[in-house]
Amino acid sequence: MTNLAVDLPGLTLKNPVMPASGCFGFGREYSEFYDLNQLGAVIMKAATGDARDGNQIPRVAETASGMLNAIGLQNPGVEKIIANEVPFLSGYDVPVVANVAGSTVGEYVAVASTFNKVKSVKALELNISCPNVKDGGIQFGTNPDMAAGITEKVKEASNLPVYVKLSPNVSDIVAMAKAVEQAGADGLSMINTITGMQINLSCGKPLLANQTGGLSGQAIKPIAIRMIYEVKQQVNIPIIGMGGISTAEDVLEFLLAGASAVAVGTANFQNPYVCPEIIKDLPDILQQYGFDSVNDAIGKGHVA
Amino acid sequence: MTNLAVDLPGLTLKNPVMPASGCFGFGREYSEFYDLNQLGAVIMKAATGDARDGNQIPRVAETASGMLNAIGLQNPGVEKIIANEVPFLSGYDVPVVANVAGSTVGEYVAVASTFNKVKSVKALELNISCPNVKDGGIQFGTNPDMAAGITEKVKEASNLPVYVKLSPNVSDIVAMAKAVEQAGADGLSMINTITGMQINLSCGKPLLANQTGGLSGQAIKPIAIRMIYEVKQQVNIPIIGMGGISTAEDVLEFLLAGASAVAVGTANFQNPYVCPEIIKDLPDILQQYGFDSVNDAIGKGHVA
Amino acid sequence: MKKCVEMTVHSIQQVAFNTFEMTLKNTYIAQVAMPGQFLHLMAEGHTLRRPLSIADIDRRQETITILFKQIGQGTKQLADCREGMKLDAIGPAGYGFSYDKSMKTALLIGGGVGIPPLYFLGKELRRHGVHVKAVLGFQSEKHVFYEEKFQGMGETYVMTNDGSYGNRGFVTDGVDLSGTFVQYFSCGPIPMLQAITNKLKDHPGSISLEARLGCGVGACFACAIPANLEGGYRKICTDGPVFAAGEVVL
Amino acid sequence: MKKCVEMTVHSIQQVAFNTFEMTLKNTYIAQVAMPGQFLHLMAEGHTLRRPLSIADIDRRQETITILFKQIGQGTKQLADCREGMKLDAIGPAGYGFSYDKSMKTALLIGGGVGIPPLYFLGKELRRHGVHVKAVLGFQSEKHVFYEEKFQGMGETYVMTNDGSYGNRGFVTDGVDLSGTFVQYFSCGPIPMLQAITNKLKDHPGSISLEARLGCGVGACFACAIPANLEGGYRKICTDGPVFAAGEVVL
Ligand SMILES: Cc1cc2nc3c(=O)[nH]c(=O)nc-3n(C[C@H](O)[C@H](O)[C@H](O)COP(=O)(O)OP(=O)(O)OC[C@H]3O[C@@H](n4cnc5c(N)ncnc54)[C@H](O)[C@@H]3O)c2cc1C
Ligand SMILES: Cc1cc2nc3c(=O)[nH]c(=O)nc-3n(C[C@H](O)[C@H](O)[C@H](O)COP(=O)(O)OP(=O)(O)OC[C@H]3O[C@@H](n4cnc5c(N)ncnc54)[C@H](O)[C@@H]3O)c2cc1C
Ligand SMILES: Cc1cc2nc3c(=O)[nH]c(=O)nc-3n(C[C@H](O)[C@H](O)[C@H](O)COP(=O)(O)O)c2cc1C
Ligand SMILES: Cc1cc2nc3c(=O)[nH]c(=O)nc-3n(C[C@H](O)[C@H](O)[C@H](O)COP(=O)(O)O)c2cc1C
Ligand code: FES
Ligand code: FES
Repeated sequence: MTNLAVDLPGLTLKNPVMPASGCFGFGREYSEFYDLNQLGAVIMKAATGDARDGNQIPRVAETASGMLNAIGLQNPGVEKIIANEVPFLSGYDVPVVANVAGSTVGEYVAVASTFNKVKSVKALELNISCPNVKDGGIQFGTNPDMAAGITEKVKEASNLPVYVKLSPNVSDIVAMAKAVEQAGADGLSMINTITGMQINLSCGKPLLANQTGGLSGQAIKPIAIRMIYEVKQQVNIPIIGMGGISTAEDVLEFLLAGASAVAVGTANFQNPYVCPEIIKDLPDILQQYGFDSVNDAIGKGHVA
Repeated sequence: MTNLAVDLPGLTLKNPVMPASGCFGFGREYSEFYDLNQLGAVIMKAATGDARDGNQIPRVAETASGMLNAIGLQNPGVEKIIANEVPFLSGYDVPVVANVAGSTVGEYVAVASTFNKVKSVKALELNISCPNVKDGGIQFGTNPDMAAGITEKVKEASNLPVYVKLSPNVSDIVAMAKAVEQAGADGLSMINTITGMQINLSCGKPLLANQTGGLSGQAIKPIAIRMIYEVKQQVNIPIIGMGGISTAEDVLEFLLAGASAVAVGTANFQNPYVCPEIIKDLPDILQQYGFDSVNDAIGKGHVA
Repeated sequence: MKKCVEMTVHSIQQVAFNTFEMTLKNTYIAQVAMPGQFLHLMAEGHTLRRPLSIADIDRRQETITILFKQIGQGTKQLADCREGMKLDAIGPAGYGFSYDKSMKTALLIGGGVGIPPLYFLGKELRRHGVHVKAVLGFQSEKHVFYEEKFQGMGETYVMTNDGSYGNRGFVTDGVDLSGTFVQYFSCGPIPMLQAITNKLKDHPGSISLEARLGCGVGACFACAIPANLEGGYRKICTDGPVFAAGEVVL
Repeated sequence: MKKCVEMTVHSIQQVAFNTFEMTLKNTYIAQVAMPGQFLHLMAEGHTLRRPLSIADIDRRQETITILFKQIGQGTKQLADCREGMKLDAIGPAGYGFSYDKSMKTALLIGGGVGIPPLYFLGKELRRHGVHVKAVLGFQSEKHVFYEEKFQGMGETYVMTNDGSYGNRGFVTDGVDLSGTFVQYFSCGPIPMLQAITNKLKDHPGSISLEARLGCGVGACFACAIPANLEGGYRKICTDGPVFAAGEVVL
């Protein structure tokens, strides 16, 4: 039998496939389509200290093989997430990853430490790469020193493994990865969306109310693969890979590039069953290309 | 009548549409499909000091709504280009732009100054953003000081207007644009390709012999539009826009974002007639969205 | 369990300028759909699905009717569909119209492609014995569709912006012609809904909103709009698309 | 002027495992194409065109035959085409086989989907009175196609890797069976061409290469490979796909 299990810091995964943050809410909606117990893990929508309203609509636009979003971290705030959302996910036998965001280092630290007491949350994903908010988010994600600083502070405050989610909007992704590795990150999560824009010809102005948005979907897959490949050669912490995954073949490509697990975002919108379908197809695809387990394939795409 | 003409430093264009560097050779091949006199201008394939062999094949891969290339600046060298290629293009009533590349500042300067004597070459496009060569190219394009330095030196050596071609593989595109503007650039050309990778599942290794390649085509259009929009708000030199253009509607989107003219790359491979078709469609599209001329539309997508 | 179902194109025809009527066969949706709900339809090769309101249902034939305007690539692809082709849809999606079945008279106010869900609603209201009147707004004569169908349910006032058909004017003008009613139900572009809710602020009403959707199932927050009274927000895709007039900030 | 033409699918059928034969109607290409040239075919929704060799031409019916293996998305789309559908092609592209029409005997050596261009070549050679022999290599029995057609032109030796049909072995083994000839013509994967050109280094030969193409018209340098003797390079899409054995570095 093909072994799909992977062990990562804090995360004992029965398979390497999890929905990506922000594309799966807090799990309720897709639980109406299928049994979430099939998933490797669930990454929740970003949590901030207080509730956030997010940006004005329109918040999404379609692009060639992709989409732009500018949700703006709308969420009910960390306390309400823990009170109202985590208990639902705790009902499943699936590790929960909390995506942590904020405008200041203090907010990140506060949100992160609030999850210390929550048993079913097994790891944090530190979102220093959201392109859609004015303060915080992407600044932290494009400056290695700031990224390292915030990682250190969150590590001090949290008793959970921390996966730092890297922004692709940088000149040197390896420098970012090394900086947060040295600052104590337990893992990396890459990539977040790439900043983009669409102009609506009918009104002659940017379509999104926020003007810019984050590009996701199949269009960005080659960029994600490249960044993971480069980073894998230079860091020793595991990588959760994402960016345009919609098939089991895509998952294998990410594993070969160096990801130890993967997240699926935009593809959920096309096909609500995409995660369980990928999980079902993965054993055959691994076998077809000569691998007996997920662990076998990780990083095997690297040229000696 | 809709006025398609645009005047840029060195370039008096009857329309704003030109084939992009590297996607049109030196014009001969597509001249077998249509009369090149229809074009606004032609941007030639990169020229280096000596002939270059480029990378091993495979040099291209297909991606979702895009492609990767790692040609590696193969070209016969600047002298041979001037001797054997430019005369052919000089036979047309179309301004020629020379794309200048190199591994050292010295090589850039040498190549640039060699074009001083060539009458039909009306402007230089300074390619400091090629992701597919080991030395030079992209380093110059991701460091504002190096970019400014090379721009200054080339400006000193050349009697032609210089359009600096920016790399999108940067954290801060506006900083790059400002640096080269201050260094004397006459215009900008943006964007070059985004570094990406594809892993070939059949052999389990990167498909391109060069491992990484530059992503082009419709997939990158939202990134190009965003970068041009951001740069337009901060610099005063004109922008030649490119990245995923394949229709007259796309051209209008680039004009609204702030481009004064556009280049079409990858789309030539799908449809060899794409440039003349866009030029034919452009007047109607401009009219449909309320513009009487190309000049009218430039930068009109900006929110007050 | 929510469902993503395969639907079979049963018929397609053009009913007005760039406007198409398509019937789709699917047992499940035909059995459970309510007026105001929509299908979130996949158009092959596109990243986002297209939301289209359910305009009618034939529970015996198990067919669902949608009416749509061809705007961009996705609706063009739908317009090019032929009988027998399969379409993938999430549905029935959203939360539809609620109403008091014992109400005497209902006024339906639709603009352009906001009209389809009102037809399904009108039929259901009639089934419960509610008297139905309709005001339908179109750009011009060539855009008019379904006038006879609404006439068949009750008095119908057609308005065109340019007066090329029916009465010249907006649906707000049409409301003046239509006389008394208990509750109104409206669907159309946001500016129209703003005008209607302003004009009819003393009447109970329900409005159905359009917005660009991401997931269409409530997971991505693409469609969240501020709620009016107690603060917070509503998701158009799952809390709506139908809201009580005044419930959300337009 | 080079041309990008619209071709109409005239027929399509499966001829072996995952292998399809398609005939396309187009006057221009049917009139001018030469053996070794290819069509650079657009598969809707894809960024790059697919190069497929011309396997036969019926100048009277004005049809062109191609034979292709379904590998990825593009060839799957082609395999799903039905009679009457339109395909957009650049062609005839590339530089085909050249040969001495007075030659006595030619040996055709094809592996898998390298076989199609050799059929067109063989027919032309026969038309000029050249005696033709063929060695055809396939993975296994279920991959075999066009054996009878080649038998109709001359002695044909079918090789399969696993011996499930014809002779067990590689095309190089087949060459040993085939006896004498003046010139050879070979098309197949690069390792096969390396083996053949090594084995037959004392014979004049022509080889047709495969590579991932960009433009397909000579403009993008995606397909440039080093030339052997006087240095420089050759573009597979326009200088080739056919080269003299030894002309390029394999
Ligand atoms: C709940 C709901 C019900 C609807 N019912 C109908 C109906 O019955 N008939 C009808 O003709 N139209 C209806 N619409 C509008 C319809 O969804 C859009 O016209 C359609 O999605 C446009 O797709 P396109 O491919 O033509 O446009 P494109 O411009 O190619 O679409 C690009 C993206 O923008 C979205 N988009 C573009 N315009 C709109 C819009 N006006 N509203 C929402 N999304 C948009 C598309 O869904 C897609 O994601 C409804 C919208 C919603 C939210
Ligand atoms: C001059 C020439 C003639 C050819 N003649 C034939 C023929 O007669 N019959 C036949 O079955 N095949 C032939 N091939 C190979 C054929 O082009 C590929 O099998 C086909 O392009 C694969 O497309 P896909 O969509 O199935 O694969 P995908 O993997 O989806 O293609 C992705 C990209 O890679 C390219 N690609 C993938 N494999 C190859 C390959 N082996 N060679 C070149 N490009 C490739 C595709 O064109 C496309 O750009 C020829 C190739 C060349 C260069
Ligand atoms: C609508 C939407 C909302 C998102 N929200 C978040 C978020 O709250 N936190 C976060 O770290 N990433 C967020 N992302 C980024 C995704 O988690 C993921 O990194 C990215 O979309 C690339 O994966 P994909 O191409 O599979 O979607 C969001 C993406 C989308 C499309
Ligand atoms: C095959 C290929 C070769 C290219 N060669 C060059 C080059 O020599 N010099 C250069 O400045 N840009 C080169 N480019 C980049 C294009 O000029 C253009 O900036 C980029 O492809 C984005 O435009 P597009 O999406 O329309 O292709 C090349 C692109 C491709 C696809
Ligand atoms: S569209 Fe995703 S929540 Fe409404
Ligand atoms: S494929 Fe472009 S030069 Fe050959």
